[in-house]
Amino acid sequence: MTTAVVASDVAQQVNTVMPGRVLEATGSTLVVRPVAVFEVARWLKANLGFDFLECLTAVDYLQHFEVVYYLLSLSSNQSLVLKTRLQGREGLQVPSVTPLWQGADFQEREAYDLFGIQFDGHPFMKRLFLWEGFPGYPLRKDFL
Amino acid sequence: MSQQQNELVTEPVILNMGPHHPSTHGVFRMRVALDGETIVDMEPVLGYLHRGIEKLAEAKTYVQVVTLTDRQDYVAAMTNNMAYVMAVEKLSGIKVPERAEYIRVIMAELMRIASHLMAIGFFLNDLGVFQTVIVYCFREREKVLDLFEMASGQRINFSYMRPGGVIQDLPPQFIPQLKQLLAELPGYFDEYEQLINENEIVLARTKELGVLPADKAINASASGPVLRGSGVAFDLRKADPYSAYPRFQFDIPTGTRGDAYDRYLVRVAEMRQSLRILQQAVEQMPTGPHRTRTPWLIRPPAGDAYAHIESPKGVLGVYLVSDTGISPYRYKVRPPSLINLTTLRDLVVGCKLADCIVIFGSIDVNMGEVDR
Amino acid sequence: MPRVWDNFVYNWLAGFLQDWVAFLIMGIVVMAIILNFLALLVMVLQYMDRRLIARFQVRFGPNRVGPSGLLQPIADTIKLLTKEDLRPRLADPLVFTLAPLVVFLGGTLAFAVIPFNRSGFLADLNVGILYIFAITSLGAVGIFMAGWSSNNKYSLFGAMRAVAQLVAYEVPVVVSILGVVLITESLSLVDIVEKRDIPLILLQPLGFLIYLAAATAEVGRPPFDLLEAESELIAGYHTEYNGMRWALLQLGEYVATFAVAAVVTTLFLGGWKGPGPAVLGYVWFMLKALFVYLLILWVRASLPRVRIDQLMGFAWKFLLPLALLNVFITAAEALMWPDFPWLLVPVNIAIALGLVVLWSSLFQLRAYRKVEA
Amino acid sequence: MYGTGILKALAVTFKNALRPPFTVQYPDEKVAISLRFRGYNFAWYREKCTVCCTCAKACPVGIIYIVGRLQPNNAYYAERFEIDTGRCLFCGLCVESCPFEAIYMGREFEQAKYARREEFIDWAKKDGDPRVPSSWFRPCEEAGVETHYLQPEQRKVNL
Repeated sequence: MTTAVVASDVAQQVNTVMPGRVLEATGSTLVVRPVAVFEVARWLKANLGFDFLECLTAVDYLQHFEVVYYLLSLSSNQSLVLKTRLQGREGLQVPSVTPLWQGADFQEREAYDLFGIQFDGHPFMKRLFLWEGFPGYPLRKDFL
Repeated sequence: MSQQQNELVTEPVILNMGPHHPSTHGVFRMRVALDGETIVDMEPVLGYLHRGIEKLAEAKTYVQVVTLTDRQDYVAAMTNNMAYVMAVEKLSGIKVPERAEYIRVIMAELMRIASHLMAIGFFLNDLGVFQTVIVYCFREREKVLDLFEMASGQRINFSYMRPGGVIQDLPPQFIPQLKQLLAELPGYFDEYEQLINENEIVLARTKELGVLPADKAINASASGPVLRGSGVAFDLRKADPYSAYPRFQFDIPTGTRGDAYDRYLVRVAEMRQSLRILQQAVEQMPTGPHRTRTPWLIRPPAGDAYAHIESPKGVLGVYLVSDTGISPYRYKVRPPSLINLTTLRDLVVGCKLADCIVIFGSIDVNMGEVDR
Repeated sequence: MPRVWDNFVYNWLAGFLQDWVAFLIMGIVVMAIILNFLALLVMVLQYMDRRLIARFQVRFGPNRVGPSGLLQPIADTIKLLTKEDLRPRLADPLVFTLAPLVVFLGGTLAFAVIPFNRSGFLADLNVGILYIFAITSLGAVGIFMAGWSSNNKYSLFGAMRAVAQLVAYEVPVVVSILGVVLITESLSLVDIVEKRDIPLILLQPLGFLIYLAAATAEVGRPPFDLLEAESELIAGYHTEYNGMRWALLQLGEYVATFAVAAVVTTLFLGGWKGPGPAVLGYVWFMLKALFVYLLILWVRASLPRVRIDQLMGFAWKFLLPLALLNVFITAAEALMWPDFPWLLVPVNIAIALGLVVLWSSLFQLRAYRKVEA
Repeated sequence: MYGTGILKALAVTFKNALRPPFTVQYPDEKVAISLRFRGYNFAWYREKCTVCCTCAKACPVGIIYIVGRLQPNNAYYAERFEIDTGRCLFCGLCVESCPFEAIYMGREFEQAKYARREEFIDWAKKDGDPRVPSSWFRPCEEAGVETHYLQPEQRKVNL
């Protein structure tokens, strides 16, 4: 059975190494600052063994966008949800985790394609499903 | 004239394989740069089957979305249904009766057999046994689909599962016919193995081809037979048992080298394990209701839920966000086919043109699921 | 040696015409007979192809047009004849149009020297075998023309593969039948059949296997159908063809395959020989040739395609050395026992089996080796 | 090794060539259809329908058109009950949602028509027509049925 890691414990550990990165820790969900996503993810991968990025997605909450990472550790069979919140609707940027997990490649491109979130450091940030020049980002709530 | 280049300057040929190509399993397009017959670069171009299922789901009620999930991986619709209804149940706290769990497991395992049969058939098709093996595979798949038709009324787009159980109990003739099928199938699997496993040409074409090392497979979030072919015994049915799976005995077949041949072997072995699970499920089948009563318009509490199952092609996840409305606020699928494709470029570069098709076939993607 | 037209018609014509005019008239008549026979034969072959492949695939095959679908090839022909004639705008018009003819010609001309019966042949060249190998290679020129002129990358790949395949497989094909020539001491196909009483497959089992494999590859039948590899190259060299031109290409392919079957029959299976009156020779020949064709078909239904580098390796590293060994062994036998006693049959079969096993343990179709970019 | 694998493969195809074909000659011969088949030609019963339009609301693609009229006895009468089967998913949600069991899935599958508009079925105008109801989500229809599969009538097949 995959056990969900207690996020507050992880938050404490992260805070001792990199203070000020974690915004919130409820249940197994760790919410971090957008700029710190890559650092925290790297730390999680290196120290807690989260080697499997199961799912990466974004949600449009109108006031903010939420990027959700479902991390899984195959060795210790643990899971953790990493979230980050992007304020505003234009010029959204979040560091890419593709250098850490290759599996994020297509998922980040998909999020860029459908939500318009730029992933800094992604090697090939191009729309995945829609063609270049498609007007708007379809999965946003204001796209009709 | 004196400074003529004495070496022949060649430039790579750009070949668009797909979207209309006999062996791109739908509308996949590979933009291949070729140096002679050798591939020097490859870029997958997706989106030819993009129907915006995730956007459509935001305008449908929770029950209506079940009909959309059928259309993601249209070769394995039952598992799509299952992942979705499990996410809804997780989100709204609906309990599922025991019998419904067993029915779901039976359906999911039959679906795995049907999907793997098609994967093997098309894999051999890509290798060049034009249509022979696929017709054999379809013969067996038809029998599985007959069972599905018996229970759910349709052969491809089942819409059989509902939040809280399954739509209708199994018909009385289902179990006897399933038992008969369970007795027949191993013989057919033996036949495939006789046809394929030792065939020198198949071995020469697929062994050591498209080798995906275990660490790379994990890093690329590969799942399903692709990951297990690389030797990682990761199966959500064991790692994170859901539904009635904790009650069944089965093994996780793994490969050793991570090549195309191993992926094929893992698929055949998985079908045999599915038969084992089905056998146990039929024996233990409890009686009782097949569905808890749920309202027609489900209004889950606000929040999000992520449910994942082991679909035939890998880890199929569904991420649902609710805003207490009657339709999902956000419906996201983690499509195993799309994410297994991540490493395709690395596997293909440096191979021959013919191998490119074989590697792609060994990954077994479904374009309906890739593009959604 | 009596020719097929040395009959009363010829004698009657020669009675009041110049000798050469009678010769010419009869030649043209027999040629027309053979050409029409081939065109009809392709219909039969195509029907047989589809029905038998369907049986191997547990299906029915065409069974709607006429009794048991026998008229299906005619319906197909009518459909192909009435199809719109399309040519890609950027294709080379002349070459594009000529290519199907060349392909068809290559297969057809081989039948000039194939003896269907004791006197049932158009010409008995004293270098008949050489003629056949020279003329069947013409088909590859047609295929290359088709692929090159189509202005399509898939076609081009198919054409390139066809040429590479031809160059590689012509060598084992020719070397493998040297054994037959050594035994029969003749290059004429009629002499080869006449010379020995037993089918030469018994004396030349290894040569038979090599010839069958190499000739299958030369005409591009599965598992060596790389020139039109459906799962990779869509349709290879005939991707851009349709209608009657495509039909001609298909015709050429079927005729070439049947030519292989006919040559195998002539060289290794004793040609027209069989019990019964002399007229039955035609029947025996056709039965044997169709049996060989069935073998090729069966392989097509069961085996996957090899890769291009494996194909080349198979020709140069497997077939050619074995063919050379076969020539040496046969030459030694011809020196020691020039009349080839029956005792050599089991010996040769044992030698063939031993060599195949030995060589396949030495040689393996090269598994995958990745090219570092 | 030594070509034995190839011979084995040839043996398998030969064995299969001796088996009877498993395909079906469609227009002459039809496969048996499950009693629960979710198919074409919905069965709708006027006497049960109260024009509540639940089916129209449940339909994911919105292809059910209903026009009702209030009768003097305070019951609704369906003047039109149309289903555009050309766009139908055959998901069966209309059947599932109907509180009065007035609509059933059909058990036919030969749906081809010459024009799009012919795909509209107006059951309100076809009151007397025979209906082939499916037992999908209507388990009462399955009671007492011996076999779950129904054999359609077969014609002689020319093989």
